[in-house]
Amino acid sequence: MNFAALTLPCYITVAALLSIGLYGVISKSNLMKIFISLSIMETGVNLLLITIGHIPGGTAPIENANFAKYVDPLPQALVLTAIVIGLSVTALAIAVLISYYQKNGTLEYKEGMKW
Amino acid sequence: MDMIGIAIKITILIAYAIIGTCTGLLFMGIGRKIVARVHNRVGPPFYQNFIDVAKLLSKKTNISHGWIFDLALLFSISGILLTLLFLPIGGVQLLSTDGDAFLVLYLLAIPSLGFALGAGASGNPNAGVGVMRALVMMLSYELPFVITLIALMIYYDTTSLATIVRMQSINGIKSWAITMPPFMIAAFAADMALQGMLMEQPFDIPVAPHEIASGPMVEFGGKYLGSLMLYKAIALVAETTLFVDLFLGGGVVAHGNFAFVINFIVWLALIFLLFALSILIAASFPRFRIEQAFGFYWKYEAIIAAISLIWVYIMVIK
Amino acid sequence: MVIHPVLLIAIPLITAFIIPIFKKYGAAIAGGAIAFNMGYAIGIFFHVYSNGKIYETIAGFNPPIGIFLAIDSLSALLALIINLFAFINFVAIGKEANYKFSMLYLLAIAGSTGIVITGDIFNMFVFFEITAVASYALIAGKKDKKALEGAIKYMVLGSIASSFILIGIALIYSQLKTLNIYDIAARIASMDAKIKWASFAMLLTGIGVEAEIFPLNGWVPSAYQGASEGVASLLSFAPSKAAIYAIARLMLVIFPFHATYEIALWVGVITLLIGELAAFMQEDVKRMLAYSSIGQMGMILIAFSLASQDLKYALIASLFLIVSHAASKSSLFLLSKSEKMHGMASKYAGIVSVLSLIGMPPLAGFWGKWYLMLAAMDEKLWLVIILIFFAGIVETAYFARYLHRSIGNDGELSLRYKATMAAMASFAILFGLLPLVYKIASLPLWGG
Amino acid sequence: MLDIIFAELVVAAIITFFVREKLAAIIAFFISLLPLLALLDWASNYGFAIINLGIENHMKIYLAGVTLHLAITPLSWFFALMILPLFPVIMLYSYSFFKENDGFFALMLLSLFATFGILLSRDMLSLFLFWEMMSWSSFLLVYRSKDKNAIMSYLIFSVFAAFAILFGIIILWHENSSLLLSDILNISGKLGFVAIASIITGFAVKAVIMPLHAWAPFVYSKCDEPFVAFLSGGLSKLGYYGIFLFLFSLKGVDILQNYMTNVSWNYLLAVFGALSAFFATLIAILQDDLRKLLAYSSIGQLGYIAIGFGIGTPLAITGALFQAFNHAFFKAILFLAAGIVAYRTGKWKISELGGLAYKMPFTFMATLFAIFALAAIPITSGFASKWLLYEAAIQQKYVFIAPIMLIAGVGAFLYSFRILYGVFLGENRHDSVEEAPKSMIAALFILVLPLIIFVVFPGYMLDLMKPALQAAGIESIAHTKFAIETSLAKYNSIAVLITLMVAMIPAFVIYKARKHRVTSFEDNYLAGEPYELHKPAMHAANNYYKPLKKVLLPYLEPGATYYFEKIYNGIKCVSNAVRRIYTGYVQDYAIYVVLFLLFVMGWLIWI
Repeated sequence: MNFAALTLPCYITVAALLSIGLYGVISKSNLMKIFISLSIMETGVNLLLITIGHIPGGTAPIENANFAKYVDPLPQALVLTAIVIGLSVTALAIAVLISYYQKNGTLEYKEGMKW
Repeated sequence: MDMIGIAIKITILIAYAIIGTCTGLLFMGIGRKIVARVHNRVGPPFYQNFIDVAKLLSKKTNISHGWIFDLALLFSISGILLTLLFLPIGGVQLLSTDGDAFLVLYLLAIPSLGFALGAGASGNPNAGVGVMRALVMMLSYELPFVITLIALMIYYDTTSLATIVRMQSINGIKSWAITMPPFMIAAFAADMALQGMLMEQPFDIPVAPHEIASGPMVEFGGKYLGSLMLYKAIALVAETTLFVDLFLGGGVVAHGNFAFVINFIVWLALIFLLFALSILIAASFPRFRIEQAFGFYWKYEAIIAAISLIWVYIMVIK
Repeated sequence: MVIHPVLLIAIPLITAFIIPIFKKYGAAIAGGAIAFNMGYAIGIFFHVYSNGKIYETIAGFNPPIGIFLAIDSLSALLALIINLFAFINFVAIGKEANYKFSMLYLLAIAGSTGIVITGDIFNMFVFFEITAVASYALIAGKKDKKALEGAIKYMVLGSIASSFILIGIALIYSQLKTLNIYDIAARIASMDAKIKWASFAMLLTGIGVEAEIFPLNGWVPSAYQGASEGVASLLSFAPSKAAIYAIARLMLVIFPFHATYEIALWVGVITLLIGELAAFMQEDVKRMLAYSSIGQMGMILIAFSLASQDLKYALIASLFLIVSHAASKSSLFLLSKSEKMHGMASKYAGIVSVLSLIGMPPLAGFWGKWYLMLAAMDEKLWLVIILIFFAGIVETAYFARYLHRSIGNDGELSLRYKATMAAMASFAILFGLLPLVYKIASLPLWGG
Repeated sequence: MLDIIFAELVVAAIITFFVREKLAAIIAFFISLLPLLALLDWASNYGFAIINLGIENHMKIYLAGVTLHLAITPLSWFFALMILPLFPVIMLYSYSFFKENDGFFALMLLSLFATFGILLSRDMLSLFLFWEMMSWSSFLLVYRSKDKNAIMSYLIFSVFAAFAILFGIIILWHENSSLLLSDILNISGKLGFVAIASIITGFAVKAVIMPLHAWAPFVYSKCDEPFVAFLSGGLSKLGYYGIFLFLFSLKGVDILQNYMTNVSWNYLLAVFGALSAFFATLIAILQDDLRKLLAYSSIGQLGYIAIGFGIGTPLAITGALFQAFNHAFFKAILFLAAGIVAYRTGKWKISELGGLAYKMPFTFMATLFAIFALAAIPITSGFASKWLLYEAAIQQKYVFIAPIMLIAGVGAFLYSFRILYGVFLGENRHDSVEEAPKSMIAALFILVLPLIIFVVFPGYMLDLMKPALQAAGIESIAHTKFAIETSLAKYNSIAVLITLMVAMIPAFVIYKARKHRVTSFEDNYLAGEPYELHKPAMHAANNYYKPLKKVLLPYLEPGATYYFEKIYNGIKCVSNAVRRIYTGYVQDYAIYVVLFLLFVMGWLIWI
């Protein structure tokens, strides 16, 4: 792999975001915090995609005669899709959480259906 | 076999049926006398049972409980005669070549089953209890008995009583099964089983006159009771003969033209001895309870019989 | 007949977005769309059955750059099952389906069908997300505590899963610069080993959450228990089947290695055992069926993993198992609406479904087990065979208990509901008797 | 012809589902005669010749990608002869037994279909397929009972059996690369042993050999009697058909013997058979529920067949097949008669019944005859079969099995009399009970016929099974029309019967010589006390074998059911432990996901 100057900090950030997200999901009992953690994870994944598509010195993939070298456009398209999906999931999650709050009076996740 | 042969055979069979009946009744009378002497009484004359049977059969019967009740009479006499004729008696084979010891064991069940049906049909609870006891007794004494039977069968490698008798009579008394140590043990177990078969004390639990008013026969009177007595007489002969055939060479000591007379007498003597032995035991022991009898047969007797069986098995395998 | 597989996805998607406009007639429109889709899926199925594979590129770009759909016999069958049961299930749901529900339902169907017929790994992800979002909403749609809890569990795990799938895709893309499954498969050997395995692990974990593999299936019991009957039934035949099919593609096409086969095999065995054992003591019917589903998915996974070694029998086994499970489990979930088996039709549905699941001939489930055994025997996997038998007996035990418990005639199910249930169960008989599935499996596979 | 019969069975099954009960019974009756026509057709074409149709003459069914081969063989012909006649009889009986048509006839026809299929199968897959069809069609009949124990135990044991058979079959398939039953098994060593042992175990479940019998008492005692008659009379024979097929027709015996030459594995089957004969008999004696009693008696009697197959000599196998034939008929009579008793009185407990013999004389007579056969009284064919088995045991010097068989035979008298006395004799407790409907009586007496025919001509039975035995390479034993001869002894049935009849003459003379007066049963001797005082105690059938119970019960108490329950509870514990994995906390599930990811990665990258 071609580790350029910019990509390494990006990868580190990706790892950090993912870890923070996972840690949040695992350790928090407040559902809102869990979903925030999930959003953080998604951000990390999106960053990963962009980093993969990055070519050192490349510009945005917009047709421009001045620049011959531009980054891989596909990951960026993917990221756009992923962001939309992430957004819809978050929106739905919040809607469900509102319902949950109305039924349970709290967002703390208590012992539920098990076994 | 030509017609004359069949006719002769039928005659012989009828003769032995009559002889068996008379012998049985006679023995029963003698038995009553012996018991009386043991008890220090005078007792009835030895022909008393002939009189009893004749009286019972010749009188009008007041109680019957329908056609199932009648089966008792029909099955008991015919069944026990059938059994008797499938045994070799004093070296005379009769029908014993057409069947074997297993057949005899099951034929013995026909009259018992007939009686049990009649007793059940009477609706008398005592009869029901009596039959139950009889059946449990049967289950008890059959175990040691069949074990000894199997010991004999695998030793002689046959199940036919005729063959067993023939093989025991090759050298006269010396070749009787009882002369061999394992079969001495077996004979002891079988004799105990015989005691149960004859329903003599200490195994007269099924009839137990003082407890359940003679058990199965409580409702029988007149010709029914008469047939019961006849059955008992013939059964006595049949069962002792079975023992003699198995262990005592069928009473065969002589071979030759008129040997059957000697053999007949020896057979008669042997079954009388067996009967007398059982009567003496009966006269001197009190009655077991049913559980005790069951335990006696299935524990001690069965172990004794099993020892003989294992012994024989080892002998045969070698 | 003009064959455009894209219509299978496009029609429900477009209809789903049209429906909110015609609120009142939303359900009817949705019903029409699903019916059309079913008909179209049947058409495509028989087309593939007689003419072989179909490839369709979208918007004129050719692979590897363009997005394309690839339908082989397997995907045709899966698409058929999903759309067929979706229609029957929709008829069963009937008046309970308002326009919102219909919309979500259509999205779930479109997503599941998309997963099955797409030839592009990122598209697969997108369809996964469409299915998942629709499913979350459908589960939560019942709006009681249990439903919300189930939806939340599914959502949390589903979101993690989607992240993992995306990471897996990113890893593959970073190496091969392509998203086309064909292309990836052709050049998989040139990948860096560690990245290859990492991406496989990510994809397996991600898709495994949807495919109800142990231990990724924490959401399954709660979601099934919380969801309404129609939704539980939908979950049992659409997203889970599509997901297990995606795993099959992953193993059969992209990563056909011994290591992946082994890991999938043992994960399948453990899933089977855990699912069946957990169902054994379960008192709640839906939860029991959910655990049982887990077990069945484990068995299907075993079949698919064996298929990577031995196409001859294992593939047939997996198809039969999928058909049997889809037909039986969905009709049992529908049946769970009433506590007792009310009426002749529900008795028929319940009994046939149970018999098919425990593997009684000539129902589809039997052929699944039979061919699975043959395949396992070919590989001499004694332990697997015995464990499958053990799991089968455990399964029988709780289903026998279930059958006994649901004896009775009380309950009120509408005639239409019962008829649809019976129709669903009948497919277990139909597919068991017809040589269709067997012949399908012997057609040349996609990429093979 | 076969395909027409198969099709008609299925169609009739569907039709009978929807028509009224009487019409359904009539249709079912006539349709169930059809398979018998196939047998007749075969007999008229081939007589008793040993014909094994080649593969080209098989009837073939194409199903889900496989081909099923079906054809009649001498073996299946013989087994069909004992099982298939039960069906029309049961239909006839059920004509009046059922108040409403709730699927009984349809399911019975399906069972017939499956039975016919099992018997005709010429490859292992179709054997297994029809076997399983039989399992579920009979399960649905069990399901009608709505009894938890019956439903669960039957289904679980059926599936266990199915898996055991399947396991064996796939091993044979893999090693032999053929499923055809006409091929000789080309397998040996450990694998062959496992395969054959597994298949035998599977069939032993339906053949009700202890300790795999645990389902039988529940099922036999809770289901409809006509069905139970088939279950005990017919279905159990199919288990033995399977055992015979794999053990003798396919020479599984040799495979077992070749595995460890110094151990007689066959003997093990005989021992299990003997144990089931012995213990089931003892347990049957102590039962109070009529159906449970018959269930255990069935297990005991079937044990004899296992003994015969276990001993494995021509003599023993002949005896076992004969016993199977007899058992099919007499046990069907007993269950059907029990059904009549319940149909008329609604009671099952023997201690609550009594005195029915005079109310239902024909039922009683049929029962009596069946009991004679069961107890092997030499006036029915029941004796010949047991006699052959005893002879076989003695011939082989099986000193452990022989006494057990014999004592179990004696035990049979005890429970037989319990039925006779408790149900039909003793105190009359049912004043308003009538004789059973004519169709039921007719059914019973049709079943009595073979028991009579084959006591007069035991040789005919041996002739009938001769092709089946010779096809499996077993020589048939010496016999004439009336007599069977072995190396140990001879049994001449006609001598017994004629002598019995002749001996009846003096008995009859004594009986007819003097008149008797028939009195009511109440008019009897009760140690001088009036009947009223004793009324509650009149019936002694309550807790009949009390002394025996006291002695035996401690030894019989744990039982196989106890151990199966232990296993069941063990799985319950495991299940409870496994369920704890699903803690209900989504955070835990997230941890599982991460752990799984790490596990897979670790596995793939480092291993």
